Amino acid sequence: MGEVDAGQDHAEFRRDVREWLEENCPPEMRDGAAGEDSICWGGSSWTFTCTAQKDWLERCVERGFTVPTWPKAYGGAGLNRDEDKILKQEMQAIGARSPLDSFGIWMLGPALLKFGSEEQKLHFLPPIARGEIRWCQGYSEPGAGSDLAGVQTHAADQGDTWLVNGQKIWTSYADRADWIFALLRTDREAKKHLGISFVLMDMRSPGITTRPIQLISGASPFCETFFENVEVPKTQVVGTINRGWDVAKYLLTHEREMISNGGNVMGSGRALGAVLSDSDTGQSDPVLRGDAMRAEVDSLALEMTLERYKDQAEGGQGVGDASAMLKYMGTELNKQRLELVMAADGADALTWGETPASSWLRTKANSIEGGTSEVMLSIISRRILNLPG
Amino acid sequence: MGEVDAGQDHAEFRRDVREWLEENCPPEMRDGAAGEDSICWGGSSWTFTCTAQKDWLERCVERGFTVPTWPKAYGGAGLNRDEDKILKQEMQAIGARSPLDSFGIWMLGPALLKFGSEEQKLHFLPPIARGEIRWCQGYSEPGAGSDLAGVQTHAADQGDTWLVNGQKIWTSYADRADWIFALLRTDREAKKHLGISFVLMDMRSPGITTRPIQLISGASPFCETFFENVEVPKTQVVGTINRGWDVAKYLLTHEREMISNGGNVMGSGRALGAVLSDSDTGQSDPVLRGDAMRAEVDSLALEMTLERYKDQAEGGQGVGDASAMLKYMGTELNKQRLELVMAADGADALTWGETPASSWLRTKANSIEGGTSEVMLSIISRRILNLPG
Amino acid sequence: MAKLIQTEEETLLSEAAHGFLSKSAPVSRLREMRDAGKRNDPELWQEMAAAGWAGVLVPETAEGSDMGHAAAHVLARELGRNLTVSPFLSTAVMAATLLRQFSDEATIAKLKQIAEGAITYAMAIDENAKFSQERVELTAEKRGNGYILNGKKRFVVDGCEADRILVLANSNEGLCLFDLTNKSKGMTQETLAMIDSRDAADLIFDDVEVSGESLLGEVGAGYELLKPALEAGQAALAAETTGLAEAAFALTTDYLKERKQFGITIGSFQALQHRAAHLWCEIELTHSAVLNAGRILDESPEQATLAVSVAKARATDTAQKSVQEGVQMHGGIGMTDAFDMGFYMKRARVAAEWLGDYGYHAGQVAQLRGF
Amino acid sequence: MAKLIQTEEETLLSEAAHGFLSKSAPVSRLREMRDAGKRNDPELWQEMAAAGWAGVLVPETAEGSDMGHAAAHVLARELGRNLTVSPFLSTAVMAATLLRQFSDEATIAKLKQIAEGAITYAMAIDENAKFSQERVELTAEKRGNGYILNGKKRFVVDGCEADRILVLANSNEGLCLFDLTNKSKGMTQETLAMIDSRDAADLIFDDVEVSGESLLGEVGAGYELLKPALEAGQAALAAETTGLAEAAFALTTDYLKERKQFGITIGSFQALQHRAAHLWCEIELTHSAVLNAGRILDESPEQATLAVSVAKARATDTAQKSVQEGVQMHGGIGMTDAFDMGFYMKRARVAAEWLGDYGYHAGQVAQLRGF
Repeated sequence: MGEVDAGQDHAEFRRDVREWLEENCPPEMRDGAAGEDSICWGGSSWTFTCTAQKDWLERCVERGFTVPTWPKAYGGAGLNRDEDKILKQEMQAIGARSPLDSFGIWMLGPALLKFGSEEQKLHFLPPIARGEIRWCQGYSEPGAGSDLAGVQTHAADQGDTWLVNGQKIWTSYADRADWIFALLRTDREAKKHLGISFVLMDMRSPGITTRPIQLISGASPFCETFFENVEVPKTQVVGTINRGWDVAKYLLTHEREMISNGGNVMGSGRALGAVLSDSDTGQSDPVLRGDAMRAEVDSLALEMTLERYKDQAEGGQGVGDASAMLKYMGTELNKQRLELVMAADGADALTWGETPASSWLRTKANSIEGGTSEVMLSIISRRILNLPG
Repeated sequence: MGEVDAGQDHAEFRRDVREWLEENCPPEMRDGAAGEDSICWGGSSWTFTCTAQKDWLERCVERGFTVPTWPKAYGGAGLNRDEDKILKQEMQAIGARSPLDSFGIWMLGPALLKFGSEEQKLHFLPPIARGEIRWCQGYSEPGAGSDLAGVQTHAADQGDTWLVNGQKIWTSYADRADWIFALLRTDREAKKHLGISFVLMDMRSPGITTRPIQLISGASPFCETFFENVEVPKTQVVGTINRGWDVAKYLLTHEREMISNGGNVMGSGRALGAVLSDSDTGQSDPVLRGDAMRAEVDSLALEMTLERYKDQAEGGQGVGDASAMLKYMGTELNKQRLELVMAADGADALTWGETPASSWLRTKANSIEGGTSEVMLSIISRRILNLPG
Repeated sequence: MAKLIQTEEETLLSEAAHGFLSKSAPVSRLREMRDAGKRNDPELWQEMAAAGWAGVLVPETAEGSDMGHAAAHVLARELGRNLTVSPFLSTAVMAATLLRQFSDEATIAKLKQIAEGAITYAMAIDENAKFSQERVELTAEKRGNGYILNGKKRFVVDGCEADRILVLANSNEGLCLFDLTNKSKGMTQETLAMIDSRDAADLIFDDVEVSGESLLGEVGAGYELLKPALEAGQAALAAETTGLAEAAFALTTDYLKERKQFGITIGSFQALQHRAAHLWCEIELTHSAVLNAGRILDESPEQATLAVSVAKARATDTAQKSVQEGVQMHGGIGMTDAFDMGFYMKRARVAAEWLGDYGYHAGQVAQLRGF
Repeated sequence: MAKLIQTEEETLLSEAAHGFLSKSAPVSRLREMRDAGKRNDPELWQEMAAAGWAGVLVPETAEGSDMGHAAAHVLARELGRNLTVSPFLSTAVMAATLLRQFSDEATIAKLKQIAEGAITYAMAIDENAKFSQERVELTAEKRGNGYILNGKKRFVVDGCEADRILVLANSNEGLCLFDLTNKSKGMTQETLAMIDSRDAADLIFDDVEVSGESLLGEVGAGYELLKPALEAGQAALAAETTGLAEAAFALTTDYLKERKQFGITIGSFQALQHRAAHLWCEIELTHSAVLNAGRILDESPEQATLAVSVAKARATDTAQKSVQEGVQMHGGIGMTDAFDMGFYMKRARVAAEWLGDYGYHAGQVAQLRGF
């Protein structure tokens, strides 16, 4: 689906991009790899896996291609959506890896672009675009689960600074991040959703420590992060003090779309069709085959829906609460797909190593992180269907 | 499953039964028919479809074989469960039809045996066993749905009699029944579950009228039944006045088991395997075939569960709330099976007449009548799993 | 590709269709027709033709409105919502798509008649209980300038009332398509008592003599000619079925908001909420698949097979889920003939089978996706 | 048939096993073993042997407790609940069922050793990624009085630690079963890093010379000999998997009762209640299927195929549903290695594949039911 014909107007742009990629994308970066191991996360402690990875990042930074749709002033290339699509198509055509992935690009960037002050944008966005500062996200707290508004980590008012105490959980890559964006309780008297602020903190600040969490799928990017009397300047609040919930809500919607997208990317790492064709019984077992046919139909319909929502967004119609649907359907479907891959691979899939086992287990978290499937369904029920209660 | 070996002790009984059946079951009644059309419902307005049906009923009545496990004093044969099984096996072996089916046998009989006075038993049970009096059930009321305890049909105390006013819905075969057993509100002050009585009424009583309900599956056995100033003697209350809920609860459990059983009987009228083998694409379409395999596995497991529960019941361990499971799984599974039959038969199934279409639509009511699937799940959640709320 | 959102024209068309159908041909009209034993509504079809619907896929050279497949889907969706009885799919979508592959005068004249609402068509393809355009045993034997047809066609939608029939037949030299009057000598229509109360028939061909002119295109080209028409029909049926799913779902959510049980609005029960929310997600995905099929049929119809099969498979499944949840959540009332849900359920069942069921289309998808 | 309820002996056995395992070999023991890189626990097996478990299917003539299949299932279920690591299925169920078909002195001696816990066995059957006892390419070539084995066996559970291996091989004259020491010259064990942290290996046979005595029964009788052992193993694995499903479900319902979210006990959310209730129903059906398989294996083992396949299919499916709902309902904590649910999920996956997955057994059922 979705071969986009961006029309004659963009023919020149496409030619330029193609030429630039031909000249600048190193052969090693054209292997189409998309797994955890091949990602360039950037940040001050980043070690490039090879010179080509470093070259590729630097050349993209120069053109603004790490964040193609961001304004040039903040390190982007200022592309519109059609141009962005063309760039992605051309990269895909030669199997080019993404030059840089980060929570800064996915999450904080959009939040700063929408809620940050001009000063904050100029200060924080370019280092993200250049892959110099790696960010992690501090939302969840132990025992709070989906109830993000129940934030307990406290920021006490000290005049120009906050004094932060508490604990976050599920902070991805906190042990390798330079900075963290977090939700902190800045007013204990206010009602639940009020009294929360969206705060940026340097992970080297005295009083911040991290501890990795091991998952059922093995080592994980997740950590627990502890704050003990951490001093934070008030200039590092994004948006209005005590209105951090607005920023968080915006980012949640954004995250849901990302996860549902990511879900697909993961699944398509090895297409269901290929898995079944290779499988011992993928052809002969009607249960497996029938389920795979269903999953394939559904995946295609989900892809079309993502495309539709993008078209809507471009037409100025926000996706809004429907992002809950993308999150829910995307992650549930991805779980199903990996179950089918495991079944198709049979005994081959039952060991650690070069097998789908880790991915399979990892998908189980997709429908929990960023808001559980149950929370998504409740959002749809109340906000879209207007059912009572 | 379930070929029962009742042991040496019963060899003689089995021989007797076999001989008796050989001599007494007319050839026309050995066609294995089990559909709506071949049932003998009995009652004062019953017209036998043929002499053989009449003969078969009369001979069974003589031996107590219309209600084999009821005591002889009430028209039964006083068989124990092993003997009853043997009788059923031997009848099945020659494809013998059931001599008599009725709500009196299935529902009122068990209630009277448990809650009725000796006088009531002697008065009401034998005519049921002989197929002379046909009963219908008056539980549901318009707009009340699953909320049986919300009974509004009122029985006003007039000393020796009640004066009944109100309306019942979903009364099966009310238009052909001689008597009705119904839940009536006998105390409007009492709390919901209290203040209800279980009352028997002659359908010829002045003030009772009925109107058939057409279902999406076509003509239906269901009626609306109206009560306008109907006088009922108080001797026709079963159990304690205002404690009719106990009787109703007992019968609900009983009904659930029956429906889950009936569900299977319906489905096995034409085995899924046979349907698929005959089907155009039953062999080649993995979706249909895979789903049918699942349904078959589940049906067998449900049959085993029915067997297990019967064994438990015989061991003195009541099925209790687990009947909600039988009702839920049996009816949901039956709906699935009929969906598969419809798909397997393709265009052949899309017309009225000798097709599975009516049965398919009729199964949709199975998971509503006698307590919806949702009510069953809530019963399991609260009473078996002890989940809060 | 054009965007997967309705254009302004499409929105206007949708609103117009909604206004017209909810007044002139809502579900209550189907009920009336069923109770009266009627299977078609020629006056209604005249009104639709006057609005340009009958000519939605007829070229302007034949005086059609030629609005395209996506527009046809907008209309089909509204027809589905209202369970409106009409020969729209057989005539305006399938026959028109098939015939517009020719530009001879005779065909142009027929297309013009289609656009005017002057003639209706039925497609005679199936011969077995399950859809398959491959197993054709109805024979076309060359005799003189013409052919003799013998055999039987099953489940011909609109087969009683249509003026003309497009018949897929097997000749010595491959599959052929014939365009016949439904009154040809030797043809018998066996009316089917359809559960959706619509027109369908088995057609029996007993030495039916047809002229050479009734053969469409070349001998042996039957399937190539049929393919675009079939895919157009499958996609439009998917659109209709999606509309049906949406309407049944709307009935259900309305009921959830108003109905009380044990003193509480049942829509506040979380188990029902989550099931309703899930169903909404299913409908949303299906709607995308239909939009996508419409765009591809309009822009690159020769590449539409995958998109069409995804749409038909999804719509079939979603509609069935919607009516099943609809009956269950309504409880007893959902089972009564007096309530509309049963009409939706029965139409969903027929629409599921017509032009290929879920398994057929999921199989197409699997094949095109390499497994 | 005996009743589908536990006898008093079975209840006592179940209670004893529960008491013993929850103390000596609960899930925390598996965690310890995994963290220490250990794959078997010989001391535990000695204790089980002393309790008569190793000899549960060894005839009394070979000093076994010979309690039968239903009793073996009682034990397997408790092993499943606790995820206890032991060679129970390979040795006490499958090898014992296979060997007890012979009454020669040498076999009796082996059975006696099994009952004593002195030797353990592994079954080397699979050669492909999916279970199939039909595709056997490992060759047994007659040489002198004995045979030469060449080929590879995959996914041999207990293949590293077992003392002896029962190998299914293909000779010129049909399938054969050999009983070998696991230290035979020419055999290599490739340890598999299993996700369930248990012992399994690929076994490579490179000109392995075996004596004529190691052949069990007649040449060509391999499959007939294997069948009862396989079915015994499949049923016992179904029992184990049912125990696993029950334990994971118990963890989940406990959590539902204690965990609060948005200030409310999550077990009071109706959507979760209904899902939990449904899962309970699934477990209940599966439990019946396992009970039924046990009774039939004890009473008429030659007719057990259908009952065994229903049990294995149901247990596979139910366990997967139980662990999937388990992780989801626990939320983040369910995903952490520090919590036990992951151990259940991984074992459920391995148990799903071992001795035939859902599709394999559902296929058996379909075949036996005539479609």
